Order: sequence, then C-alpha cells, then structure tokens
Amino acid sequence: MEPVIRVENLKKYFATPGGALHAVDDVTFSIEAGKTLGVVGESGCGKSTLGRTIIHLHESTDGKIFLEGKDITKLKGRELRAAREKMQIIFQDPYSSIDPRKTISSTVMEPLKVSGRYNRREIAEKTAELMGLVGIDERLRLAYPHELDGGRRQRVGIARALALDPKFIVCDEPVSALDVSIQAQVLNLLKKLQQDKGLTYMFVTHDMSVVRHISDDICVMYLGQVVEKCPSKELFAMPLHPYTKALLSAIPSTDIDNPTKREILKGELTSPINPKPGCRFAARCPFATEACEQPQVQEEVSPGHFVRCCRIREVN
Amino acid sequence: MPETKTAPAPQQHKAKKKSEFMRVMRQLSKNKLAMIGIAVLIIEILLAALAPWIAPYEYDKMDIPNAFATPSAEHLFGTDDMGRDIFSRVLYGGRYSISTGILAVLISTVLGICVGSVAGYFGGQVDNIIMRLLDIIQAIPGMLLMIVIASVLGPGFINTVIALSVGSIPASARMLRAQMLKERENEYIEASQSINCSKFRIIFSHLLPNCMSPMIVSSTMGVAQTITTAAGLSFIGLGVQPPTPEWGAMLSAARQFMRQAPHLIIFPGLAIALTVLVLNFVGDGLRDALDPKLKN
Amino acid sequence: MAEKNPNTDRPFLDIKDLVVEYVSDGETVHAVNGVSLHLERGKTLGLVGETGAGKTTIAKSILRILPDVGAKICGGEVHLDGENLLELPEVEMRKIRGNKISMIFQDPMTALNPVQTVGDQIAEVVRLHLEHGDRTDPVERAKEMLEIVGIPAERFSEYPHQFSGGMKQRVVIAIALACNPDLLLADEPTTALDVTIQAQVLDLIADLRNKYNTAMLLITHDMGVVAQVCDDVAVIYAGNIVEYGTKRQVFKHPTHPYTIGLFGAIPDMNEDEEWLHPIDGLPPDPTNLPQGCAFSPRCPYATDECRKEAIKVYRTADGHDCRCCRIEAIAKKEG
Amino acid sequence: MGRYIIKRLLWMIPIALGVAILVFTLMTFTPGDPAQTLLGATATEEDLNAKREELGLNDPYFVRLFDYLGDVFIRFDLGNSWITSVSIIDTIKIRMPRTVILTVVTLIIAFGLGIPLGVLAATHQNKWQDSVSMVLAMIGVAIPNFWLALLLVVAFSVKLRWLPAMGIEMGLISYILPALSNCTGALANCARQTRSSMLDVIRADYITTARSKGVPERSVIYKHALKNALIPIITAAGTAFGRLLGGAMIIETIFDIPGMGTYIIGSLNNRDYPVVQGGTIFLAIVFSILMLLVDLLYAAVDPRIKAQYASSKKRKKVKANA
Repeated sequence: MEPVIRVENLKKYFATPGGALHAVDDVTFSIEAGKTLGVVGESGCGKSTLGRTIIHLHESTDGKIFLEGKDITKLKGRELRAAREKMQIIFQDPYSSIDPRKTISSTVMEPLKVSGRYNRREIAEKTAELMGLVGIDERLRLAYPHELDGGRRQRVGIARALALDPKFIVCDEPVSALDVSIQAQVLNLLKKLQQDKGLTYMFVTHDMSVVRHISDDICVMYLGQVVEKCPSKELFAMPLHPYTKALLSAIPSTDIDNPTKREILKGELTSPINPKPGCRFAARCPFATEACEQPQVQEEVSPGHFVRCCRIREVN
Repeated sequence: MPETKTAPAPQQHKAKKKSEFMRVMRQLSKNKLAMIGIAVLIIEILLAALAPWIAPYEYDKMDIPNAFATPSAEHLFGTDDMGRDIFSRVLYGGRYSISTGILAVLISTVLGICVGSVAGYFGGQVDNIIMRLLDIIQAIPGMLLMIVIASVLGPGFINTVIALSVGSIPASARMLRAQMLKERENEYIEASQSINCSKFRIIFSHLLPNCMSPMIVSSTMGVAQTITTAAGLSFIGLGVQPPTPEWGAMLSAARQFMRQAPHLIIFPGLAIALTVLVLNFVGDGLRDALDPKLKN
Repeated sequence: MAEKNPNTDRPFLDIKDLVVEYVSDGETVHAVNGVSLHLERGKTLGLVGETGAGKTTIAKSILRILPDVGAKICGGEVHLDGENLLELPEVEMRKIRGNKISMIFQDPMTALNPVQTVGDQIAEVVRLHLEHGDRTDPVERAKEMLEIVGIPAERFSEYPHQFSGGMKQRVVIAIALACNPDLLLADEPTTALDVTIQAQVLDLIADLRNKYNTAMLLITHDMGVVAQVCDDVAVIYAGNIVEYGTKRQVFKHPTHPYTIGLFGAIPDMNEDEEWLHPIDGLPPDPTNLPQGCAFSPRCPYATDECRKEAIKVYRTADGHDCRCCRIEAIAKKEG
Repeated sequence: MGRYIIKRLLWMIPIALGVAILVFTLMTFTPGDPAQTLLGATATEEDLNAKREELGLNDPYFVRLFDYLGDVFIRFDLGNSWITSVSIIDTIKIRMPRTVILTVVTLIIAFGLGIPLGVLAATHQNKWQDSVSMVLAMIGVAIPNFWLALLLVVAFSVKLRWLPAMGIEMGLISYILPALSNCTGALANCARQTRSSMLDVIRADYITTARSKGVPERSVIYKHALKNALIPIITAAGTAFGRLLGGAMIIETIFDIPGMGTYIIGSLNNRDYPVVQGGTIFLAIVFSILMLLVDLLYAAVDPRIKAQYASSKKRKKVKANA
C-alpha cells in the first residue's frame, strides 16, 4: 500500500547573515497509514522545521514530498489548499498557537468556514462534534483562550487540526509545555483519536519517554540529518549510532535500583550554518576517525533499521 | 475552583461575545484617574457641543468699553481686548480644538492602518518602497512638516486637519507595521496558514484585531498631542484664524496684551492643558486595561 | 531520615510551617501553606511538584528574595545552622545571599545580565563577600571558577549572548559556587536544557557538591532527575508537602494518591503500555483552595472525610510522611 | 561596525533627495505668486514678469526641479534668499548653533530630571512617590509649551524681572526660559518611559540573580537595572530630539531667538521658498545624523546590538539548490 507521507532527500536551508543554515538536510522516510513516526533530537536539530516543511509552512529547498503517492512538493494555489486539508499540525505552545481574540468555537470552526464547503448549520454541528471529540465542555464555546489552562488550549488546537478530517498530522512537541499529569491526558487523547480515525502522525519531541510511548518508528535527528531510523522498540533495545547511544544514556531513569551507566557527551551542538561535509556528529563523537570527515551515507543495517555512520561496525 | 472532576467552567463563559469589551471596561472602571478623565471629557464635549445654548454671550459680541475686564460673576473668565466674553469664547473654542484633534487622528489612524496593512499584505518590495517613503517623510521633524503643509494649504479648519493628519500618518503606519511584525511571530499565524486561511483573512481577521490595542492607546494619546499641535499652529498664525475662537488663536491674539491682562492667556491655555491632561488619563487607563500581561 | 547535627539540636537547614501568600488584584494567592523541611550538610533534598505548586516560592523565601510587591511570608521559621533567617536584618541577610546560600535558576537565557560580561558577574559575587583581610583577587577567582565549570578563562570578558544555553547555565553555576556556599538552591537547573547537556550539567553540579560538601535543595518536576541526584524527596501539591521520605521510600512505596498518580502519568521507559494513567482534572486555583485535602477533587480515593478539614501528616515507623487520611484504604487497593 | 556607519551615511543621500523633491514640490504648488509678494501690491505686470523670469518661475516644473537638485546635490549650494539675497548656507551657519544650543539645553534639563524621576517612581511602585511623579509627568505632557512660555515670561521677565524675555543678548542665560518652556513634554515622556522600562527590567530574572548574589539594593537598581532599562530610554531621547526641534520652531518665535525656526517660519510667511527648502533639507540631514547617533548609542549600551551591527556586513543571499 502507498504510504500516507513519503519524503525523499528533503532539504530546507535558511539564509542567515553567516551563510546557509542547513535546518533539514537530505531527509528520507515514509509513514504508513495509521502509524506514528517519532522524530527526536535536541533543540536546533531541525525536527520542527522538518514537520513544517512537509506541510508547506516552509518552502522546501530541494527534495520531494509525496502525499498518498502524489508529488506535492511544488503545488501552488488551489491544489496546495486541497493538499493542506489532508495535512494538519498541532503546535507546541498552547499560548501562542491560538488567536487570543477569538472565542474557542470560532477558532475551532475557522477551518470549516475557510473551506467553503459547509453551510452555517453544518458548521455549528461539526464544531460541537469536534469539541466533544477532544473533550472540551460545550459551555466553553464562547470562552476566550486566556480563560483556559494549557491542557484545554492544547485540546482546542487539536480540534482545529481535526476539523477538515486530515489524513496526516504533524504533532510538534504537543505536550512539552504541559505538566506531567495533563501531558498524560493529552497523549491518551491523541492516541485514541488515532485509533478511531486512522490518523497518521509525525510526532516531533525531545522527550524520549514520550516518543517511546507513542511511536511505531523513530527517527533520530542531529543537525538537520537523520542519523538513525528504526522501529521504536529496536531503537531502545539496540541503538546503533553513537549519538543515539549517548542520547539514550543521558536520560535520567526513574528506576533507582538500576541507575543507567551514563556516557556523557563532550561539547555542544556545532553550528548548522555551512556545516562541513562529513559526519555532523564527529566533533563530539568518541569514536570519530578521519573516515568520518567524508560525507556519510545512510545504510540499512538490518531490515527497517537505517543508520548514517561509517564506523557502525567498529562501534558496536 | 473545581467542584467536580470533569472540566469545571467558570461562570463568565456563559457571557456573550461582548465579554472582551466588557472586560476592558471593567478594568478601566477600576482606574480612578481614567474615570475622572472620561467624566471631564464628556462634560467638555457636552459644553462645546451645546455652546450656542449654554454660552452667556455670543462669542463675537464686542463690548469695547468693557475691554480687559477681570474675571467676575458677569464675565467668568473676564473679557478680552474687544470686550468679548472669554468664557463664551473658550466654550466655542472647544468645538474647534476637540474636533480638530479627533478628526485629524481618525484620518491619520485610518490611513496609517491602510498603509501599514498594504505594506504587510504585499510584503517584499512593496513593503520596502512604502517604508522608504515613510523614512523620507519622517526625516523632517514632525512639527516642521506640519508647519510647511499648513502654510502651503493656507489657513482654515479643514486645511489644519489635513496638515495635522498627513503629518501623523507615517508614525501610525509604522507603529501598526511594527506591531504586525511582532504579532506575526506567534504560532497562531502559522496555524491559520495551515488551515488554508488566505493572506487577506490572516491580516484582517487575525493580525489587525490583535494589533488594535496599542493603536487605540496611541490614538487616544494622539488626540491629546494633536490638540496641542493644532493650537500651536494657530498660535503662529497658520491654523484657524482669529476672530474664530480657537484656543491657540486666542492665545496668539492675547499675546500682545499679556503684560497688562494676563487673564487673557491663562484661560485658553488652561482649557488646552485640561483637555490634554484628561485625554492622557484615559489613554493611560486604556493602556493598562488592554495590557495582555494583566489578563487572567 | 538523616542524623542530626551534633552541634545544635536542629538540622542544618530546618524549615518550619512556612506560609507565603501573594496578593494580586485583591485576591490572595495561597502559594505555600505550612511547609516543613529539613536538610543536612552534604545531602540533597528533591522538591517535586507541578507548575504553580509553590516550589520556587519556597526557595525564594529561604533567600528572602520574593518580589517586594504583593508577596508576603506570613509565618514559619527558616533556620540555617541554628539561625532563623526570617528574623535577620536585611544587612545580615545580604551577607548570606550568594555566600552561605546561593541559587541556580531555571532559565539560563534570562538569568544573566545581558549588558555585563560573564566574568564581571562572577567576580561581583566574590567581591561582595570578601572578608576583611581576605586577599583573594575577585578577577582571578572568577577565572578559576570559569575553568572549574569547564569554560576557558579567556572567555572572561565575553557577554552572555555569546554563550549557548548550556554554557550560560555553567556560568550561573559558577556564580552560585564562587563563594563555596553551604546550601545550594537549584531551581529546575536543567529544565531548559537539552538532555545531553542536562547530563553534563547534572554531573558538574554533583562533582562540585561532593568536593565542597554542599547541601542542595533541588527543585524539579522530573522524576528521573530526582532518582539520579537526590537522597530525600518531598512531593508538593498546592503549596503543601503531601509526601516526604527517602528516595527509596517514595519511589518504591509511593503512598499519597498524588504521588501514585504522578508515577502513573509518566510513560514508562522499560514497559510497554497502551494507555497512560493521567490524573483527572486540573490543579486547584491557588486563590481558592478546596476545603480539606487540596487534592481531594482529583483523588479517586477521596471520601467526605477528606473534604472536611485540613489533613494531618501520617508518619510510618521508618519516618515516611504522608498527608493523607486514607492511607490504609489506598494501600489495600494498590496492593 | 564601520561598514554599518558608512551604509547608514550613504542611505542619507536618497533620504535627502526625497526630502528635497518633496519640499520643492510642495513649495511649487503653493497657491500665491511669490513675485507679487516680493514686489508688493503696487508692482506692475511688467515688473512681476521680470521678477518671475529672474527667479526662474516661468520654467516648467521639472526643469526647475532638476536645476534645484543639481544646485543642492552637485554644487552643494542651497542658493540665496529671494528677499535678502544672502547665501542660505551662510545664514544657516550663523543660525543653526542657536537652535542647537536651545535643543541641547532642553534635552539636558529633560533627561537630567526625567530619568531620576522615573527611577524614583519605579522603585516606589504604587507608593506616593510614584503617584506624585506620574501626576507631575501627566501635567508636564499636558501643558502646551507655547503657553508655558507666555506664563514664564509674565512671571520671570515681566513681574520678577529676573530673566530676559527676548533675544539672545545675554548668552546662555537667554536660553533658560525658552529651554524651560520647551522641556516639559520631553521631561514627562522621559520620566514615564524610564518608569515603565525600569518596571519591566526589575522583574527580569537577572535582577533576581543579582539579589540572590547579595548585591545591595542600590546597586541592583543603579548598576544592574538602569543600564538595561536605558535602551528604550535612548529611543525616547531620539524621538524627543525630533519633537524638541519642532517645538523649538514655535518657542523661537515667542522668545525672538534668531535660530532656524524663526528663519523658516519667517520665510514661509514671505514666500521665500529657497530658504524654506534649504532649511528643511538641512534639518532633515541633521535629524538623520542624530538618529544614527542614537542607534550607535544603543550599540554602546547593549553588546547584543553591537554584535548585530558588526555581523550585518556579512549578509548575503543563499541560493536554493546550494
């Protein structure tokens, strides 16, 4: 079956005073219907930009994006609008992602209005239905965002994203701004919606425990590139790329009997502006050699497990 | 707050859509200075509007023998060099000063919003060209620009209003644009793009309403500023001309007598100062009431 | 839990019934409602809770740096080394801040003065607390501190905007540790940082603490960080400590329904589960706390008894505190 | 940094050109016949025509515009006054310093008093010091400067006879009353700006950091907070300078100070267009230079802005498909 989203060699560069910022560099993956791809990485690794580029909030620099098999990379105008209805996004910050001067219901119904396909009665019905779906009390219809807590605002954002019955949703750190107890409510909601509506998610986050919980497959990004991609379980059981290993070992475990043996990485992210051609992680990598200064290729180590590292055999 | 485990909803959510406006008014009503300001302003506007019925004398009724009379029960503010009643003239003067201020600011704000939105809508080169043109206009100190325009157009009420509003368009356009740039950083703008809102809809349905608070505040302050400037123009003989009882013009005419009869300059000046003062009270109150940081 | 300081009969840091309120817009925010804590030299106490639970307010009350407008310490005692800090005159308190007690803040992006060089900011705290006759050169000490936290001393005269987030937090740590404090208040020191940088910073703090035998109050919402760093744990909800014990007691036998809920809400790294177990509802409005137990509206075990009056602290034989009157029923259900 | 300054200076050329075209056009289309004004009502049609020819008024608009722009931007000559035939640049050389003295004295009074007043209000937020300062500031904004000028003249020159009411014969002392009457608005705005930006800064995290270090309250305010609060205050100073220059126009006419204001306003009344054009272009350039100085002052206060200026030279476009 055709995957819902397929991305080939996608690149997104931004012009900055210092040169080209390689936010997303040569990313390739696909997501099957009803599945969730987790995208993890530290701030500045390009994970949010990747999501936004796929749904055309940023124009891609190079590469191709396919939605249900159709190339949508260069779409404009009406065709782009039609494609966008199938791809939505849920944002990180529940405070800035809804218009503070609109009531909750008008935020939720705006996509319906803009689409021009529904009459007034249908819009009202669908809006009520959506609000019920994400668990916002009917009484909050005319409330303003500032009267709501972060968790409820995030539900409003979810309802807005669902309004046009999308196939694919980019969840851009949807729970990072929420407290643990609320975070669990929203994660359960997202999972329930996926099951009920057969949604396909790209779940962007920096929280490894969240991504493990929600994803089928996981991409680990470092400075714009995917360094490792494989099924979720495999990643946690058998990480292969040195960065993935370091990342996983850095997570403080709540298990006090088995404290993780931590490998602490030296240094910090190098600049994504005009990066050198070799492995971007080499500067911090304990296993780096001269071979790492050559451009790295993505290799399928075992079925479905991709790694971008030339020393993978020596490392493991 | 939560009386039950399921989503508790505070009472005011049942309120109608007006609640934003009501909230601002509630905030404003807590501010004593602002309330005083609004009260005085309403009284002033009423006095000015009803001047023909309230004023004890015609504003141009001369009474030469009674010239330079000091304030008394008969002439509250005294009389001027022609024996005209200064109280009546100040009342009539309010009509010109207040309406000049409001009209000029209304025009410049509306045009400023248009220019700013056009720049924001088209972006890129159009935005660039508009901003560079505004740079040129703003390179001339504001007062000088208004003096030159007023002198080109010649004296008169309408011409003064035009001179004042043209002079303030760049500032208000620039302010709107800066506000829009700031507001555009918010994720809800990206959200609107993702649900296919047109550029037009994003600007007029999302950006503009969110940029209005500072515009309202600055317009209120702008009316105050403009009233002073208008009086200044009349004062140097470029605005409304004597014998029309405009406050600045009255001051200008009274200047040569200020050594003998200081009351001629005191009352028109006080009228300007009071109006500007209360407008600032209201503006400050609005700023606080509209401040998103105070929400919640 | 920990042995008492032999010199005095009090623990090194001893907070008793601290109550802090804010007044804003005519409403009183009950931020901290009778918190008692104690901490010995060289130990670490983790203070865990969600946004708005009052964690930061407690730390700021210890240092007495709550905002002047509206905030008020309404009661309680804060004893450090036998001295009640809340009764000290401001001049004396100033000598303690940055010297005996120092603080690390959550957001390194905003915690440094943008128009002062990082070196000056470190040297300033050294200079302020020079004892009479002390010949330490503040600039030299600042350079030394930079090296200690892993920043080359050459960067002394650079400004904060030239540093990355992790580096800034290192500078903040250098400021906090420049005078070898006895007590370190760390307010979510790694929340704003990436996980690999968080590991670096936690390690750095742990190293330096061991070296100087500093006591630390670690404020966090991250159970993993607590598990890594702390000796004792206090769980705080709506300005009240609901559970207090050693790390082992709290992690292995969470007793308060809120603590149990908190653990249930975190996705488990080692087990697969289809659904998480969120806590229902929302944290209470601190201007209008529910009667009795503040957690009762969200608590699956709550009965009428819970909603009547303030709940007492129940202590098990091994000194594990829990502010809940339904402990037994819960223990039975949870097995 | 140097590149930035040069770029800004170069940018002033199109600005000045734009101002020149704007003012020239305004003057050209002003109703009324300058020849008539210059020669008086009794002049014959022949005299008028000769005068128009002499002033070049009979040429088409574009010819005159380009002649004028050539004079100004290539020969650096603002021309001569139609009435006195004196070189405009020479007159500006004499008159500009007086306007500058007036504006600078005003600015010093306004900011010298306004900043401390604002700090006082901010550090005593919601106490009586705050209310008093802010009510004073409101009154300061509200008082029209030309009215205050009249009142001050009545009080200090007419009644008390302490200070001169007119002219500049007494040196700096002559500028006291004009500066006092011109300063209220700027002073009040400065105090309000200082207060609000201090209040913002005082709530910032790094102020808490400073307190937690044991920094005494006085240096928290004056060392840590004020320097950060200065940035918006500098903006206010830039705007204030423009307003003060404008305000000086009217104040000069009241106190009879032979500066740029009286020069331009007098020439407007006499239809002496070259003076109005030259004076306005000159003031616009001065104003632009001042704005540049304000921007440089930012860089001096805030290292972040300095870094921004320094890096802007590296700006270049990045091609897609790189």
